Amino acid sequence: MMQAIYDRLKDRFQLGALDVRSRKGLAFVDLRREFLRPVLTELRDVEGFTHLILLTAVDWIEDERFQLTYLLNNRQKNLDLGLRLRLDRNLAIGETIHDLWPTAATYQRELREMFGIAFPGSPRVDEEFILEGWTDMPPYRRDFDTLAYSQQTHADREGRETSDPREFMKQILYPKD
Amino acid sequence: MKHMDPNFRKDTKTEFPQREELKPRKVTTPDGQVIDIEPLQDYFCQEPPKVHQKSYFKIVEDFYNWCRAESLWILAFGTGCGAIEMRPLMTPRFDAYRYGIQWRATPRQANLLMISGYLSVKTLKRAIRTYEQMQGPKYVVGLGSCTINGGMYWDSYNTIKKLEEYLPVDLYIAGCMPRPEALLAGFMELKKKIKAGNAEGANKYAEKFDWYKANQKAVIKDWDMPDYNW
Amino acid sequence: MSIDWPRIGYAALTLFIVINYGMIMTALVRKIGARVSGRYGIRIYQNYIDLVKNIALRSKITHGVMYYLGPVFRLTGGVGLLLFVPTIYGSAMWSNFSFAGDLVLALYFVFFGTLGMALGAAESGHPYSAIGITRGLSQVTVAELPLALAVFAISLQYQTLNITDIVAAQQGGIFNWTLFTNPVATLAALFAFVGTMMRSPFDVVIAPQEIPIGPPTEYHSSYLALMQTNRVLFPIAKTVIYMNLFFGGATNWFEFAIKVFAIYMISVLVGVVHPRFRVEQSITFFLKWGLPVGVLAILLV
Amino acid sequence: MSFKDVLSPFTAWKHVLETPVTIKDPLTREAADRYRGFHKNDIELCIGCSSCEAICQNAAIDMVPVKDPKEGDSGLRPQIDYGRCCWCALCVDICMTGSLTMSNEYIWFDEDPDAFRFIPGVDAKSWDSSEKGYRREGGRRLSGTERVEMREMEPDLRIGNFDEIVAGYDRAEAVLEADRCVECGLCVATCPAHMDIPDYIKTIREGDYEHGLELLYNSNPFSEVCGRVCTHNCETACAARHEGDPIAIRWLKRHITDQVPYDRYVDIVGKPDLAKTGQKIAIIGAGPGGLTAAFDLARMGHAVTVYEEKEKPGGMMRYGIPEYRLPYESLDRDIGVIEAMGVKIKCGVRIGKDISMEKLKADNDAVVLAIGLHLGRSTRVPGSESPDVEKAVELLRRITAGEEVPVPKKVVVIGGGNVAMDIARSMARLQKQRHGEVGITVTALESFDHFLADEEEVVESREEGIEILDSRGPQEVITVKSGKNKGKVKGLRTWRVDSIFDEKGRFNPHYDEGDEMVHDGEMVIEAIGQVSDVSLLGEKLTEALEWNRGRVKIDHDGRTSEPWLWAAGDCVKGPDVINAVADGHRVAQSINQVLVAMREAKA
Repeated sequence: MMQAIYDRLKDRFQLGALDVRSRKGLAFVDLRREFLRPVLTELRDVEGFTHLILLTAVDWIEDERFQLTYLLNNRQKNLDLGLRLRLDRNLAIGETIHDLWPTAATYQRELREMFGIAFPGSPRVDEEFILEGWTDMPPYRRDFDTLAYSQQTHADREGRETSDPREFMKQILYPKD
Repeated sequence: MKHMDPNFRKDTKTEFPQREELKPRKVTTPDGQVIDIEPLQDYFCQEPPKVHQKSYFKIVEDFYNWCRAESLWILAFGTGCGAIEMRPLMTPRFDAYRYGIQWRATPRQANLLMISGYLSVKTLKRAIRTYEQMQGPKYVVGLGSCTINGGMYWDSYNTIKKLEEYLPVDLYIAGCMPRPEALLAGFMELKKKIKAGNAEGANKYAEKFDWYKANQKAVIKDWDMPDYNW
Repeated sequence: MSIDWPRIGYAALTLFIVINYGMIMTALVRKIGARVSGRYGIRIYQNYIDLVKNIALRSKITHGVMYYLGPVFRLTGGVGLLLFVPTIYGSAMWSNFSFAGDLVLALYFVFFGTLGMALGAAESGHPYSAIGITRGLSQVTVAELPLALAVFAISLQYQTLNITDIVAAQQGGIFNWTLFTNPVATLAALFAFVGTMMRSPFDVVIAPQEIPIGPPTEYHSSYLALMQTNRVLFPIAKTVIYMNLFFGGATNWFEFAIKVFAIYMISVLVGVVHPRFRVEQSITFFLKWGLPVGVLAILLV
Repeated sequence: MSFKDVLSPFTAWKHVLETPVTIKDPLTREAADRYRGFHKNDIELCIGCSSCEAICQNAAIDMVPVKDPKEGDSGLRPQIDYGRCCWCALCVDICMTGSLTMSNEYIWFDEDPDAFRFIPGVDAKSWDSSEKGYRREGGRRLSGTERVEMREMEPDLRIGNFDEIVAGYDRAEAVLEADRCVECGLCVATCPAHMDIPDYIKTIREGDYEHGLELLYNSNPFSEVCGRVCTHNCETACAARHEGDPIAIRWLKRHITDQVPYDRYVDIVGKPDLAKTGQKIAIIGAGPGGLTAAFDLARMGHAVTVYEEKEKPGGMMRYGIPEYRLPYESLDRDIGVIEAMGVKIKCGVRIGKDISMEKLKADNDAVVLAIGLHLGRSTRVPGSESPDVEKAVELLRRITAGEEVPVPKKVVVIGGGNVAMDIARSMARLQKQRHGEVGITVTALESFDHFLADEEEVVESREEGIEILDSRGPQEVITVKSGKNKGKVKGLRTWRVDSIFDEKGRFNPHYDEGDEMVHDGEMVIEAIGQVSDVSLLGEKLTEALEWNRGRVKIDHDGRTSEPWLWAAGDCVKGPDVINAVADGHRVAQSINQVLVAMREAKA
């Protein structure tokens, strides 16, 4: 079923290969940016993917890319289709789809705050979402080291000290080595 | 042990801009007057908390303390996951009411603030306001690992680790989360402490007010409230 | 007019007895309620401890004059209601300041506390207080309607507005009670009774989790202690009216204790097992059931 | 809303007279038998391996010193921070000894937030004696308990030749075995050369063999050799030993060397890129100790020459260890790497004869004595002077050198160590080739309970048809008293050993003379220990040096009482390759320090 949908869309929108490694009824496909809106519209209005389950991002810091995943659901046929879109990490500007699904505005607000991906035109996108008074880099970016930040902000309780068995044993058993 | 980037430095330079609605501004009233409004000054009380003396007669204070201990009103504000452990206490299974422990829905009427687990910076702000709205003598109990040293959220960018730096804590109860029985045992200990006249957290807070405020402001960057919220 | 000093003393004594009775009885009622839900419930003397604890709080903040007067008004409502209603029939000592038109005054006092409370709570500036007051006033207004109609009906029936006279007319046997002579009016009044006792299903006013406690959200320490006192006094004063109007009054303190408890239990009986109505639900309920019964009572007289 | 809806709630009133469901006394209520409450630790069972610390997701566990470490016990014990713990019990699940458990106690409150840190088992707690609480169920372990079996050549196939017996792990087997390692590092300190065992095992898991090889040669230039014949002290310290088989560290090391093509070795190990220091060092003896020192010193930029008396380098590794355990090819590969570092090895040069000690001293900045133990010791029982009585080390050397050795049909070996097994199994192979059958009897002084040889050696020897007798004390080599074969050995007479040491722990065997046996054999081989051939030192130097019970006395770093002379390896320390390697490192380090100081003094 998924394959049929894919075949109908693939050539018109130059989709990447259909990735069906996950469970049955769930597939992912890569697509290019200029086709995002037409594909989403087509899927929603023609193919019955009426529900945007989530919109989330992955930080592929090694490739200098953000990957946006639009996960859609077709309730009638019990199908889930994920559209994957890659953005330049240094110029992270996505395209808002709040007019297709109003709920996307919330996801986009979250992505703006947690990943620093801009969505020009999305309602209230620049307002604070979860964080309050956040001035550092967006915390879901992978170059944000949460442990280091935590230790620089919220000091550990004192009196914690640990020894590595191999070093400790070496020093005691072979003090001169 | 989790990997940590030794070169990571948090941004300590950027100041969080004051919120628009808190900036001083001029407002035209319906009858045409133009008045200055400075929200932080006008909307809130600016008076720091005072140290309150004990009753002059020891026997009276002892009696009061006994009553305070036997009428422990807890604020029903679930700050973290431990809130779920208080429900069995309210309900028939453990029925804490028989020990004089009751839950109140408003900080004004509560004497005991339970910090029931992790406190994100955002919740900390609410907890501080809540605590300051409570009437003394008031008590704070920290539940579980998170309040002691960060617990599961030890590496979180947004969760505080040591509760006693922000609020005067009377008692910690270990667990993740502590079971209702452990909570009850903790309450009994707190009662003993109150009866002995040692639960003077509110006065401690007033005495070390500047220290507490400095700690609070070190983590709450958008301090959009007055220093003292009664 | 000469001041009748002993009468004032007796009234104060009445107040004292009723408050203590209320302290114990409400605790007992809470214990019963707890038993129904399978708990042990609070200790029987818990109310006293809570009261002392609240008085003993060290810090008290105020929101202004009306805020301060709110609980005073509220307590005045309760005290006033009690003092103008004969507590024990046939006893000069315990008849307080009962007089010829006291029924009208009593009805006024039923409302008085609520209004005072509304003013005080409003001054605290807390939005939940405002919500609670709105809910409270609208619900109380509708809930008291059947009572007003029932009172109208029995004053027609007994041709008097003096409570003592109404009690007197019911003496001489259980079947002389208004309960049996005018069951429809009694039923109408009971609608109002259950509706104004601040118990489920009609306690959305104080909905503790939703609008923290409602009107008294901002009240604490001594203010709260005053309100607590009223909270044990006022329902009993109100129950006394119902007792006098519909259940033949009481001729001694023992009868008083039994009857008040029994009548009080009517609201408890409903309250501890029913979930809460929303405001519009309870208004609809009173308009649909309470009001017709009240009208019917008048018509039947 | 029907009438029934209004009335039905009233049925709840029936509870009013029932006993409440409330728990009467919740404060003394015991938790479930397997509740995950506060931690307990059996402090004697615990080995301080830190697996609990490593697995803890909340960084709740610190390892703190509690006692002095001993072999296989780091002396550290876990300290748990209840400001972190979330009672997931992963630490209990991973615990390698099963010492860490949980009680079902769960009530702990304190005013002081710093009080919630404690060392279970050390800081006394009320729940220490609790019998209930969470612990690992039966055999359930997060890490596997059984070692992946090593494939070996069948006895009947291997007995007729000197081919290598052990096949080595393939990749799948090695990963399976490597997965069992918890990376605690107890083995590191136990290994004399402190090899980075957990790290190179990790490279197997990750498939990064080249990095693995780099790690190996960082600390041991004889990794190929040690991958086959190491005495693997590490495995006796392995945390996995406590509830299963220890990790096959030796085989994993060999696996890494097997996986990397030899022509990559030198690149990976890396030639020294330091400027030459111009300082010269002579090393006497091309065994593991000497060559390791040479390897290190060459990598430090010194010019190193190794003098070896025998035809080929390798010392005891070549002339003591039979080929079926250590193929010469493997040894040559390791020596090849060492030579690639710029070490010159001069074979067939005997110091004292071809070059004098004085000349060495004069030509070099430092000299290392690494001459090993190449002379066999004799039992000195009657008849042991017979020409048919051989010494094991001597015989092994001749076999390696390809010399003709007599191979009688029946041979008796005296000794119970690995050398005894080596010579017995080597002779067995020769016998099989020559006569088609094996006729070897090994008589060991020790009982099987205190046997010196490795158990696998004993097992394999038996598989190859060798008879091993324990607790036999040699009394006399029986020779033919008359006739054509007069003087020829015909057997060994032994008595049963009651005890070997006296009460004071001195060697003083006590025999049961009633239990006498005569083992037939035309040859008796003594394998009861070796001594150094120190004759090359010359009289003057022997006089000058300080000695310690027949061995040259050295300080911690291997330096003798003569400041220019260091000594390393078997001749001064323990009798195995890895100790010699460790010695080599130590000596090289010490020499380098001295040489650097000399350079600085000059400059």
